[in-house]
Amino acid sequence: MIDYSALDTLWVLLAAGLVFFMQAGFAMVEAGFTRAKNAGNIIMKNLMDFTVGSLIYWILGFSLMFGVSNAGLIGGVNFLSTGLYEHLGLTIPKEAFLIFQTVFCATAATIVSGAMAERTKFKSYLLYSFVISAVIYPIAGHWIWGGGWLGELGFHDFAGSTVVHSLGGWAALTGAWILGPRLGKYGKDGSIHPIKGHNLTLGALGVFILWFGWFGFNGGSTLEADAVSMAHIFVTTNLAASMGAVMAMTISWTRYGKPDVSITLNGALAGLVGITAGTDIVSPLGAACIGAIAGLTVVLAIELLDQKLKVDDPVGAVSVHGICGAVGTIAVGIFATEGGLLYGGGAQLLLVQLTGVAAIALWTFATTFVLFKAIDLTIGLRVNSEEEVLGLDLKEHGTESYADFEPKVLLDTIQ
Amino acid sequence: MIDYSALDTLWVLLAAGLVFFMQAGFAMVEAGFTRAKNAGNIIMKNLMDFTVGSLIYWILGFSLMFGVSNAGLIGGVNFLSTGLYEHLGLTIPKEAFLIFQTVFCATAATIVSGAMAERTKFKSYLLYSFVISAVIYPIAGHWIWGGGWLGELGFHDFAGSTVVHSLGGWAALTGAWILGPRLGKYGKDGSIHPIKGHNLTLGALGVFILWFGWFGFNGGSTLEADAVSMAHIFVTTNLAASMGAVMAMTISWTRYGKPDVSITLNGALAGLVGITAGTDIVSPLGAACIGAIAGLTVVLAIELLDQKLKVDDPVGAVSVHGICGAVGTIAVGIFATEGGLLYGGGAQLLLVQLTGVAAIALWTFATTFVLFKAIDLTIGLRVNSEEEVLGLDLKEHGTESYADFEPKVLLDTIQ
Amino acid sequence: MIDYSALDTLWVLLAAGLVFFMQAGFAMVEAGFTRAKNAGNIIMKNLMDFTVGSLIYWILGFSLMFGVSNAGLIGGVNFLSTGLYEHLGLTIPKEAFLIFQTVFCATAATIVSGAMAERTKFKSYLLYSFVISAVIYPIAGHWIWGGGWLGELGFHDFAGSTVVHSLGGWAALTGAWILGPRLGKYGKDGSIHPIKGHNLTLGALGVFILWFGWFGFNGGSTLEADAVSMAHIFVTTNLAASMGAVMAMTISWTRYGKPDVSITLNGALAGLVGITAGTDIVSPLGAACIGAIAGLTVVLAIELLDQKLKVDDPVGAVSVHGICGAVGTIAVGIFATEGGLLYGGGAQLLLVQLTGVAAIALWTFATTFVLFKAIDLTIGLRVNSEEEVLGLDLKEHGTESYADFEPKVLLDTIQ
Amino acid sequence: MDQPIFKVEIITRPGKFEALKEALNELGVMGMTVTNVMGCGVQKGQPANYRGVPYTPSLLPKIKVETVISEVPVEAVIDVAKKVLRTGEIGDGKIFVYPVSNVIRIRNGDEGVTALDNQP
Amino acid sequence: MDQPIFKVEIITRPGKFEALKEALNELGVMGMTVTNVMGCGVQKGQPANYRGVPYTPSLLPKIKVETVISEVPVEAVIDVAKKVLRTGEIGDGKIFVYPVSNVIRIRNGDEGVTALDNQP
Amino acid sequence: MDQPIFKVEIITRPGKFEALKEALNELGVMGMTVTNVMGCGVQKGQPANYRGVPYTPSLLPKIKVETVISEVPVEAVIDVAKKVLRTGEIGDGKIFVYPVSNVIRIRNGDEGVTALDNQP
Ligand SMILES: Nc1ncnc2c1ncn2[C@@H]1O[C@H](COP(=O)(O)OP(=O)(O)O)[C@@H](O)[C@H]1O
Ligand SMILES: Nc1ncnc2c1ncn2[C@@H]1O[C@H](COP(=O)(O)OP(=O)(O)O)[C@@H](O)[C@H]1O
Ligand SMILES: Nc1ncnc2c1ncn2[C@@H]1O[C@H](COP(=O)(O)OP(=O)(O)O)[C@@H](O)[C@H]1O
Repeated sequence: MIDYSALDTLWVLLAAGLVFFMQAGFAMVEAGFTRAKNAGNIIMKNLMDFTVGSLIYWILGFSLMFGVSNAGLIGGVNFLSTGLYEHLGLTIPKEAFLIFQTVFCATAATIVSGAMAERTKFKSYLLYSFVISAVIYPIAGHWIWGGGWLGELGFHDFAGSTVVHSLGGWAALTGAWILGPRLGKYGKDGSIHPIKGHNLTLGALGVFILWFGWFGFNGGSTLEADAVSMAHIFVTTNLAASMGAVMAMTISWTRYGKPDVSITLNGALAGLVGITAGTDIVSPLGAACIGAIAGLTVVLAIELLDQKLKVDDPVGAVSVHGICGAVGTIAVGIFATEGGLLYGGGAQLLLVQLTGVAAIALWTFATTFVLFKAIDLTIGLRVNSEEEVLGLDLKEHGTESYADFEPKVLLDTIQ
Repeated sequence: MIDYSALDTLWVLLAAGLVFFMQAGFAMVEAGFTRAKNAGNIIMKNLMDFTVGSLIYWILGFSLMFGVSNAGLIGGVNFLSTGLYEHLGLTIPKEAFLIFQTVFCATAATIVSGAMAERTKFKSYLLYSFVISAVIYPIAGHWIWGGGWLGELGFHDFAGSTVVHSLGGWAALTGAWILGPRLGKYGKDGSIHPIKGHNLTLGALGVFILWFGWFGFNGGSTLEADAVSMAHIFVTTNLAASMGAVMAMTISWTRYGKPDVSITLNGALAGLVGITAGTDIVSPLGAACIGAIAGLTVVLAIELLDQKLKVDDPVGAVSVHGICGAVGTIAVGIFATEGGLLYGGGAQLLLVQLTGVAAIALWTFATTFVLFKAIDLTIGLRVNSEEEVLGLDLKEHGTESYADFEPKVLLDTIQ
Repeated sequence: MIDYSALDTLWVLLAAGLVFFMQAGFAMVEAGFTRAKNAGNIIMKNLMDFTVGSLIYWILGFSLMFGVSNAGLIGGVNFLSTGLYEHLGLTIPKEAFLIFQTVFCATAATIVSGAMAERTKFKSYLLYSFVISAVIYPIAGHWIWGGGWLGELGFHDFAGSTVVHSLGGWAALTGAWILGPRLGKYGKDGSIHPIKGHNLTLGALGVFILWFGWFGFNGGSTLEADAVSMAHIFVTTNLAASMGAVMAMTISWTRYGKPDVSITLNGALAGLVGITAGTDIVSPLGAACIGAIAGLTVVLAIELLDQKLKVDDPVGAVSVHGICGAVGTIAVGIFATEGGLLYGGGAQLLLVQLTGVAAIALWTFATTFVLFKAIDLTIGLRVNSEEEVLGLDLKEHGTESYADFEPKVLLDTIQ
Repeated sequence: MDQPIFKVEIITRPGKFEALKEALNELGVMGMTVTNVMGCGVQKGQPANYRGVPYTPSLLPKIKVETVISEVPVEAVIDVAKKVLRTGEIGDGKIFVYPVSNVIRIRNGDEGVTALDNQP
Repeated sequence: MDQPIFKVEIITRPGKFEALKEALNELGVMGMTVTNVMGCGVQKGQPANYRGVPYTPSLLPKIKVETVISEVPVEAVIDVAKKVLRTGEIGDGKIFVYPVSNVIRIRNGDEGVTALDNQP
Repeated sequence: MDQPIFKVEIITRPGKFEALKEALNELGVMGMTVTNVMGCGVQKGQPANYRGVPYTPSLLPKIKVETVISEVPVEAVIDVAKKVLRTGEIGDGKIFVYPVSNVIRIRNGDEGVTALDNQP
């Protein structure tokens, strides 16, 4: 116990605090990009997936992820995280590692709420959230970070483009697809009716909070206060996010005639998600390239999902986290200064990266498909149409989020 | 001077920054849970109790709290905090300790504004705020943390469940009770008319900010960057808050038929307040239990106050800070792994904890009763009914907080 | 590389994170203090000046500021910040220094957006933002912090009252003056029609965020985790801000009959801007005095600009950053405990401070005048009146920020 | 449709609606529609101050309560409104009475006076 | 101005406007004005709960659609509205018909029935 | 109540109210009530774009200014409104004139034309 580095511990704990704060960012982005009549429900979902997730990850998930590996597939069960976990060889106390991993788990879980917003039963969301934090995320996490087979293969996902963001994004895709679109989103004639977010300033605040927290998300994943690598991570994280925003703005300007605010905000997040896998091993220039790719990808992905596939994802979670997480992870195989294609490393790393992305996608689609279908067939996944029209705040929670303001009733409840 | 630990200092300062940021959390929670027509006033009260408190605590309060003790009752006066304070035996510079204590003092002071919201004269609030930061809090603080009699007794209040939160909560109770309820809250026939908060998303953001800041509040109270204890505190703080939210949600769901958003948010805060006293010396499981107790307590306390005692506390400050602060402090006597009842430590610690809670409650009720009564009899504590109906923003500050939005006039001004 | 201090690096990086977060503060203050119909545009401007600035500062600006000095006037060009920069003699990695300087640059750039709010073409703002981050700020920064002539002279601007805030403020003044007032602000008969901000709670949140971030802004400028100086800076920063708010409240109360919320918020910021230059070398009492001076100055400056000079600065950026930045820098010559007039240091330092303030003012007025005029004559600086009346959100970005709320149409679009 | 139908439109201070509604309910008037409006008349806005700049708002917030009646006499409604809303101060508001040509209940197609009968 | 002009005022559930508008457009009614209102009638608010305290809202959100017509017969508009808006449940709302004395188009000064013609 | 009373209802672009009010005040019309409304008519919403999806809003924000008059002739009000509000562009709006049966001032019980006299 005497050997822990106080400095490393302090950094990991501060980073955990920053990642915790990202929950506020998610809540604000998701609330801001959806309708006022469901804002309380979004808040509640974000709050509860964090709290339920914190508890169940402590009780069970942590051990499945970091317990001694069984054949590289799953960690050994140990309730209440009471084991010693000496095999991890940490320089920080186990509890510091636990809290840091807890907030990561909660991040993966919370991504889904935005994509399934405005029509999911609260009860069912709670159940989903319990299962993903207890089992689905920890097992995938074990594969990559817990001593599992993907980590062994050399898969590089430094702070979780794949294990956190893609996993969350694919779960979001499965959920949004099984749920179906919000009432009124797609006309019978194939027309698309946009449903606007109710609070762009709040959404933007959420993006700034997420970006702020991301310095902890990426930086803390060093698990030690190493001067050079921390500094490098801050720089690459910031450049990729900046480039993501610039790119998304440019593309939206070109394609839709005006620089779109919410898409540009998505672009910054896309850059952040994209750089997360390789933030430690790509150069600043590589980071800017990855940011640009993510910023471009996110706009096209949103279009594809919303307009072609007609999967209704109100906040763009699938595109930002799922698709850009995958793209960013793959990009490591190209831009890694050691082993990357562009740096003469050949296709070896790239193939491993592709394998990891595919494996996690498969795992997530399979497990969440079963999960959501099971929920749908038992307690039901979706509220009824009266509840949806009047809003989840009123029907699911008996509240209204903005009691003193006159709503634009006309627009608010068009079916 | 050469001996200060830069690492310890950095941690305490960062923690002070986090606790400062809790002011934003309080402002958002309190503004969000009250009406739009008083939002500017709430902001102003939060801003001014921090600024006035910062100044007077520096000028006087710090010395009353940490000056050389006079019989364990009060510290020796020393203006502008210019003394050496070597008797404290700090490993960090005095100024680091001063700023950390300043933000704690401001936390105690600001709790009151929520309970007295929407009807208190601004001038009178300023006066209250001055006195609590100059005298009432520092003296109580001296008893516990400044070398006073409660500390000597072995009273354990690690980061201030009692000295900060309960004290703030009891002052809030005295204030709200002397002020009387908001116009229209209670009908002549005993009926209760709910007065809804105007901005639930902002309120939720405030809760997330508070939780984020609480890692500094509890963690920084170590006053040193000790790896093991910092990590332990992060874990227990997070588990108690999570459990508080889960419990409050469950109870509200059971009692009122739906999972209530604002009560669940209160539950998270209740868990945080509850764990503050024992965060360093209860186990993670103990923390979860304390969180659960706080989450249950807060719902019942809100009901009791609002529906039985008819004390109108718009944001639930008395229940969250006063009652859950007391409950959490007492729980230390039960759950402390050394000395707690459940760990075979007997009733000794429990009795000391009860004594401390009672002493601070008495002190606070007595002093704030005199204070608020004196204000009431001189400059008056409450605005007149026209001011209350039209809103404090308009009448006290000549402003409106949301000039571009159409208010729901009907609901806004029902008496 | 082996010699970097991990602790120093951690502190500088955390401080950079805090300063980054100030962008959220600026965005919220500026959005909150202007009209709902332009909120998305403000967000977009804040986001893009940060992202564009981050990129161009990395590509070019950093080298102009910190490259080997050419005659004390400008640093040697070096693209993509790839040089070694060993002449800086840093104890932290270059990349840590780069990210810290990047967020400072972005702060200077973003100040302008508030003053030019609600009427500037987005495209033109982007262009301005590019140039200030690429050239104007880096060169001024070189003079003071990069080994340039002002630094050599002994000019003391610890964390940038002048180089960041005044520079931003003077650019804001030039911009607001060339642009002209918002439609309807000043009647033909010389009357003044106030145009209210749309979201005071958001504005207040922004101020709290800025204050929180300022601990990093001032504290991190030590560039090392020195216990005594960090602690001292936290204390002086906090006292000046507190005093600024108290003073501005008092003055507004006296002059306008009621304690004005938005002016008091400006007062806190004025205190922060004012103390930034001397935070390390004035005593706590000196800091309180500087805060008081700034709090008084800001109210009078806002009046002067708005009512006498009729320069329309919706958020008070010129007064807060420009004027209080200058005043705070000059105050160093008076209050510095070593070299200050009041401490028997004579007028020497004071004269140097005056020189520095004047030099930066001249530089900024000259360069931004040319810049804004050039933009005006080519792509145009101001939107047309239809765009201004309907709002930049709609016309520049094709969005509305609060789609679910009924606007007060009447007030919103009065010309 | 032999009985004439009228719309009584009451423009008054916000915050008075609950009292008015109760009084009208007692009279048997159960249906009404309320709108937020801004008005100017004899009453003027009070001079105020924004960031140091004095100004006087030209419109004041009011509520407009509309009720269409037939069996209850217009005078009775007016009397009740006057009783409940009068403070004697400027700004109490005005009542306008309009002729109505017809009333239809959408739910069941009732027309005329029957459509105003509020028994479900 | 030989042809009588009427205002048809439809008070109904929010969320029904798009359907109503389309149906009226088909009938040739192109101009209409919509307002958010709060109403009470047969339909009562549903009991709810705020922080544990039960209460019943006394007003419900509704929309008011006003259309001034002359050539299109009032009955046709009423029939269409009944068809589109009727659910048979309490709260479907009411239609009020008022006489109109005159109509003017500001843009070109057209008066009376011509002013209602919506060809630009 | 020998003199007929009319309500003139002006639906026009937001942002025009101040000018209209001043012009009406000059004419001696002091009382008016303003409401936010959404309207459709000849003018259509402009095609826009939300997150890449094109759409056209079907309603446009307008203001409704109502003034009840008697001594001031309806024509004078109409003329003033036309003068102040006409841009010649589609969307200038419409004026509707309605008969009013009675007016009551709540403050003192004045009825009919006297109730419209805005001397306190
Ligand atoms: N001639 C009018 N036409 C339309 N609305 C009016 C008229 N006169 C008054 N009002 C409305 O009635 C409200 C109250 O009228 P006001 O004259 O101020 O009060 P009082 O009648 O009590 O003196 C006004 O704010 C306005 O909304
Ligand atoms: N007499 C009336 N005068 C004015 N508005 C009325 C009247 N009766 C009903 N309304 C309006 O019509 C709405 C629907 O009426 P309601 O009686 O609840 O439904 P229904 O007619 O379908 O039973 C009410 O909320 C109210 O706004
Ligand atoms: N027949 C009508 N009934 C009710 N309101 C109408 C009618 N025609 C127009 N309006 C209102 O007047 C507004 C302006 O009318 P519009 O026809 O667009 O302009 P213009 O008359 O200048 O061509 C519409 O948005 C609508 O609110």
